[in-house]
Amino acid sequence: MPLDTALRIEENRHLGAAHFLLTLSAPPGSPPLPSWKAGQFAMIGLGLPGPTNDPLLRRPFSIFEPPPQRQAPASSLRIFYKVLGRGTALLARARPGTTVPCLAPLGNGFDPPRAAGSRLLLVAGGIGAASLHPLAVQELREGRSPLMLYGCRTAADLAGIAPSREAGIEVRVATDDGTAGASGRAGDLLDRFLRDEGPQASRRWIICACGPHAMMRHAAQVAARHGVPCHVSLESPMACGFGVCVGCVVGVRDGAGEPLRYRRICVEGPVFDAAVVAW
Amino acid sequence: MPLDTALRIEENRHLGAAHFLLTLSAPPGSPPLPSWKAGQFAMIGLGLPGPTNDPLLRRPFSIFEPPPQRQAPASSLRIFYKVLGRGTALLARARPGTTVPCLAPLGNGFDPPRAAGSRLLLVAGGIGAASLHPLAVQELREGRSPLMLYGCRTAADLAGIAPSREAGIEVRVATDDGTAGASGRAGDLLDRFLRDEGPQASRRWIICACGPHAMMRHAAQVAARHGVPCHVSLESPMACGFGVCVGCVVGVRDGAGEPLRYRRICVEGPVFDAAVVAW
Amino acid sequence: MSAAAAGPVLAVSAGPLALKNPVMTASGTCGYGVDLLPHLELSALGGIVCKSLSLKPREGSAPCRIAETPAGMLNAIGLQNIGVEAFLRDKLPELRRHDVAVVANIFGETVQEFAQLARALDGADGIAAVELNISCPNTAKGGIEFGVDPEATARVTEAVKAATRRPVIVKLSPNVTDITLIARAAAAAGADILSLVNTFVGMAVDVQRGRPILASGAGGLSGPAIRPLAVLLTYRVARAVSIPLIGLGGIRSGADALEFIMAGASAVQVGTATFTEPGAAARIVREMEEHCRRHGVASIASLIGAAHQHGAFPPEAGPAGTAAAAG
Amino acid sequence: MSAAAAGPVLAVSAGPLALKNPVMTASGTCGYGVDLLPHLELSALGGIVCKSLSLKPREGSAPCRIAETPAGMLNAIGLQNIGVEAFLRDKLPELRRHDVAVVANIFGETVQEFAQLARALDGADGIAAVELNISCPNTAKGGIEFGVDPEATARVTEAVKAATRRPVIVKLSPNVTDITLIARAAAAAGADILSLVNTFVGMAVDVQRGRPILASGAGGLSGPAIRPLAVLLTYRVARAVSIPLIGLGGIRSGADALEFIMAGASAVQVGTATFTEPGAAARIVREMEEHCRRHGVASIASLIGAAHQHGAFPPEAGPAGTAAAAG
Ligand SMILES: Cc1cc2nc3c(=O)[nH]c(=O)nc-3n(C[C@H](O)[C@H](O)[C@H](O)COP(=O)(O)OP(=O)(O)OC[C@H]3O[C@@H](n4cnc5c(N)ncnc54)[C@H](O)[C@@H]3O)c2cc1C
Ligand SMILES: Cc1cc2nc3c(=O)[nH]c(=O)nc-3n(C[C@H](O)[C@H](O)[C@H](O)COP(=O)(O)OP(=O)(O)OC[C@H]3O[C@@H](n4cnc5c(N)ncnc54)[C@H](O)[C@@H]3O)c2cc1C
Ligand SMILES: Cc1cc2nc3c(=O)[nH]c(=O)nc-3n(C[C@H](O)[C@H](O)[C@H](O)COP(=O)(O)O)c2cc1C
Ligand SMILES: Cc1cc2nc3c(=O)[nH]c(=O)nc-3n(C[C@H](O)[C@H](O)[C@H](O)COP(=O)(O)O)c2cc1C
Ligand code: FES
Ligand code: FES
Repeated sequence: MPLDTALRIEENRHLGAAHFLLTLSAPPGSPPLPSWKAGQFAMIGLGLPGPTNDPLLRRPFSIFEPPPQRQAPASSLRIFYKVLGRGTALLARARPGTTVPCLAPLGNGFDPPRAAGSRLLLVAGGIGAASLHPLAVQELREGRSPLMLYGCRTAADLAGIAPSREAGIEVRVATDDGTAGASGRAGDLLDRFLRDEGPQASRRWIICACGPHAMMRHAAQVAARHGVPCHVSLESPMACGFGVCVGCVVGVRDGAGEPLRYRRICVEGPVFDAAVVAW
Repeated sequence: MPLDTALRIEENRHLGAAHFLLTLSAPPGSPPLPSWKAGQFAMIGLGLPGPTNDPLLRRPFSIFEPPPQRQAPASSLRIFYKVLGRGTALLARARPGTTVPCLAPLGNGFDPPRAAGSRLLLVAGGIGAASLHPLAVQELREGRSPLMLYGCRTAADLAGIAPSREAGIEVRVATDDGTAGASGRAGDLLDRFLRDEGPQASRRWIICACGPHAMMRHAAQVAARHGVPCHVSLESPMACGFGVCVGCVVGVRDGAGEPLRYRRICVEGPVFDAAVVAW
Repeated sequence: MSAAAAGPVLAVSAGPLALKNPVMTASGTCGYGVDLLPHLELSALGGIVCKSLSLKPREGSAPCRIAETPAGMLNAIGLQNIGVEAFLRDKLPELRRHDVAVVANIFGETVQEFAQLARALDGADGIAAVELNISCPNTAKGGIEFGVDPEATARVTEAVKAATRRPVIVKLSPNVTDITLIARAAAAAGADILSLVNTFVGMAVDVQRGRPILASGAGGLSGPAIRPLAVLLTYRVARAVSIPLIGLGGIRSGADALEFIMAGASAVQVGTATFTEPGAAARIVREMEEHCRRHGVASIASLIGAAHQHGAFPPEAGPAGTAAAAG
Repeated sequence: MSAAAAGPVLAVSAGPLALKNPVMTASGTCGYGVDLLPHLELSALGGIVCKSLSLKPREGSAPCRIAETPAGMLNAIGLQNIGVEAFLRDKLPELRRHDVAVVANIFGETVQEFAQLARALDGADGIAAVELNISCPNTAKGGIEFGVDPEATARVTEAVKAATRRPVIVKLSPNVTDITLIARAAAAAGADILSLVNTFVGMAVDVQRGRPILASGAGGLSGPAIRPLAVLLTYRVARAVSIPLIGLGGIRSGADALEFIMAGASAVQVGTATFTEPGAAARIVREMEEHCRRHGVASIASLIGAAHQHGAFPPEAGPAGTAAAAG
């Protein structure tokens, strides 16, 4: 059950290329944070303290912190974010010691059905790595070896993968401009990888993807072509993040010819089986 | 001519009882501030940096800093403010090193016609002292001895007069609750003072008053009764502060029976001859 | 015993609708009420108004459905809802377990659909009132909104009144030249209560892509931005009709709620504020109570219409007189 | 030579009114133009629109005249102005020294007064166009605002057209059910240009004192809060008439201005933003130029109406269709 609470900023560290790692903690005396799953997210208030109009709405951010082990009560969590517009620019100026409202955990989180021995292939576009990171750490903790394919614009954006590499996650990189790793998009990297894996790919790998919409659509197409299961964590502007505005929907179809249904990304998602999404 | 420029916060010092002394300076490389007169004011932007909606409008504050001597170019000025609502509460959180937009100097300022040998009697209600302070300092500089009568709610509000006392200005105090100085309102203090001065008061003193509207009306009535000239610095919500919205008017009458005219407090004021104000 | 010691009385009655306090959540902003359960005690509220219900489930509009604007937001949800049957079957039983007035909001494309919906709800226990969302197209009149047409407003109101024993709230659209005409038509047709306002129509353009942000092009503006508009409409309607009003539009604090109460509303609804703070409505109740305490107000009902006690402001004259004052 | 090298062309023409760039300051927010001189070069702007002028000087409404609201402000200035004679004698000569299109905004209480004002201005050099503020009471129709009545709007427009050789801009009120009816009436009566919008009527209540903040009770809402409402009205009117439009309402950045251009306006006006930043209009010109440069737009005129190129959004259907999308 999500909790709406004011969290204290412990650190708001600039990692380069507009990427920031934010550490939030429950102030002393306040209840511990409810436990969360990898892939769940938080709605965080930005800008001025107190009810503010600028911006009016909170913003959704994946919980970058891996879920607490053995359901131990957590008193802090991290958010990994990239400055995009006014809200994230304001967040980047927020100073340690101040508080931000935070409603979390929200959404379904990752829960890919696991065939015995299968490995997770995490396809990340830019800051999409933030939602895949805790999943990868969990895999490592459980003794498995996830592989992350990371696509971004240019070498400077490798800031977006630094914390994951530090955590021991294997990452292969593609950049649009070829300044680091392979040249091309994350979806191309995925395609080449699955081709190299050959026909057994569909039993060996489960794909979880998060990034810009076009990247996820591309990844979903590639995965379908190779017959590999694929789960995507979708994004949408969100007004509430907890299901009451019905503003964040995505069209899904339970099968070819089935009627289009709109599902809330904040409740029924953000993680969907790529096969049901009406791209 | 007023200049609209971003000034750097050098210090934002809490003096107690919601009073703050703010020091602003022109960042290195920017043009010096235009010179100002005692009683002129500044429109200062609060809240978030950049165009913000919360609050939308700038707020007017008297320039607390006495005018630079011999028209020397000034590169810094002080504002003395009291936290009243959301805007001033935000200003109180602003940190040194950040900048605020500042349009100044604005308004007419004090320019009381001086009979030879006359002294200034400054009647201040609460934070109204902020606009009278530079006038008093100027008098001291010119070798005269102004007297300030300061009315406030309670002893803690003496924070509002501390900088003026430090500057060597003689201040007599009245508090509503009698916890410091005389018991009663600033207007009562003025009345007693002028009574004690007797019939020669009208040649010896010129009153300049600033404070809540009711206090200034009271001071104006008392002054009129004693035949002492009185100038008041009026307040009003202001949208622009430089004359274009016509939102800040006060009714004036050039004499009994003359038609009511609306004058902009930000341009034709904030200082008016109390005798023309349609209280 | 002094008012301060006993605590101010927050209970109000809006005609036949008795509320333990004046704060309800607005339609379309609290799901079916149960969606708020993780975030607040429903019993802390005067009432909740469920998402607009249609006879059949509706999938609503294509995304993008929302856009943030200065101190507000646009929405084009397209009235996605589970339909009246699923509401009665899956949501109402849970709602009945909470001590809160449940208002069912309904909309149809014809007068008959409105009446059918009212009848479908009439059999069920635990519904305190029915609210009519008349900001929807009337197919019989070429798609013109019911809510901009006094005649259509009256027909819908009458038909629903005849179909239900519950108090009927007619929710007014603000997108009209003279809202008092619609208000009077609804009152004359038997409405027990008027709620106002629904959203103002607006648009935001994505200038990078050169097209409207919302897939539907236009949407409804809500949030603090519209509050001054909604307060004036409440003030005007309060002078035009004698039935009770429920005010809404941009309320996010106790003080905001009191603006509507003083303008003449007997109760308020909280919409967009719940998005930015799930417990907003409960906080607003506490802030209103605190205001009464601080000002020695024994009963909040004594503040209803307080802003009218200061003589006739130009708003009396309707749009003409007031606009003359601006500029 | 590429567009980027030459710099984007900012000049636009709104029918007979040629502007060196699309940005003007709005009536009532820049005094008589000369009041801006300490703050910006008038020649940096496309045009300025002076405070509404009446035949005789007017003192306006009692204070309090303004109130801040979320992302907006209410005003009830009551059209205080120096009168047309003083304008011609004391202000226009100075304005003529600047390379900027000067638009005189006028209002009267009768059709005749509007015509007299237009004639008084017609003799003077240096006036690029006349803008009619029709958000004011028509004494011949019991004080109903001209701007909510298509018939009265047409009469005023015709009368002014007959009285002046200057281009005539009719400034529309947004406080109507269907603004396209008024827009069509003005266009049919000979308006050269429409500007939209004037302020929305609203009210703020001082809950400490239990009365409206403004002495007049109600006032006009302006500022960023109203932008989405004004953009949609511009979008709709652009589909309803073929004469050029000037869009305004809450513009405070180049991107905001482009929303109106893309919704179908040929030029824009900047109002409340000047209060919060005296040089706002000049900054907005620079930001629009920068947008064009970054997006390789050779001429800003090519962006006019761009948001209409994406098929028929529900707004086509008028208030009915759009409101249906909300909620
Ligand atoms: C479930 C979920 C999890 C997320 N997790 C993270 C995270 O861990 N780290 C992180 O940095 N970001 C994350 N995001 C994205 C983040 O919410 C947006 O970057 C943020 O809302 C932008 O706010 P802003 O005010 O800075 O930008 P705005 O001013 O709101 O927008 C700036 C520009 O970006 C566009 N935009 C806004 N939101 C999005 C979006 N979601 N996708 C693409 N374009 C958008 C706008 O249309 C606009 O053009 C997540 C989003 C969702 C839905
Ligand atoms: C020419 C001039 C000079 C001023 N100089 C100073 C100064 O040197 N130091 C200083 O602290 N203040 C000064 N003020 C007052 C200052 O502008 C207000 O205190 C400030 O605008 C309050 O802003 P806020 O956002 O904190 O309060 P708001 O939220 O705007 O208002 C809070 C409450 O105070 C009321 N209020 C707002 N403005 C005023 C006002 N001017 N008078 C009385 N009540 C008001 C509001 O109605 C509201 O109830 C001056 C005002 C003027 C016009
Ligand atoms: C204080 C004030 C005074 C105004 N006076 C006039 C006026 O005299 N004539 C007029 O046509 N419009 C007047 N307006 C309306 C503006 O010109 C403009 O239409 C409106 O404010 C919306 O634009 P904005 O949001 O950019 O301010 C006034 C607006 C304000 C805020
Ligand atoms: C996302 C959203 C969905 C809405 N859905 C409905 C609805 O289904 N039926 C209805 O009558 N009003 C609906 N409304 C309007 C609200 O009930 C309310 O009238 C409006 O938002 C103004 O109040 P607010 O500013 O407090 O949000 C909706 C509003 C929003 C923001
Ligand atoms: S963001 Fe409100 S329902 Fe998903
Ligand atoms: S504040 Fe705008 S004219 Fe004085």
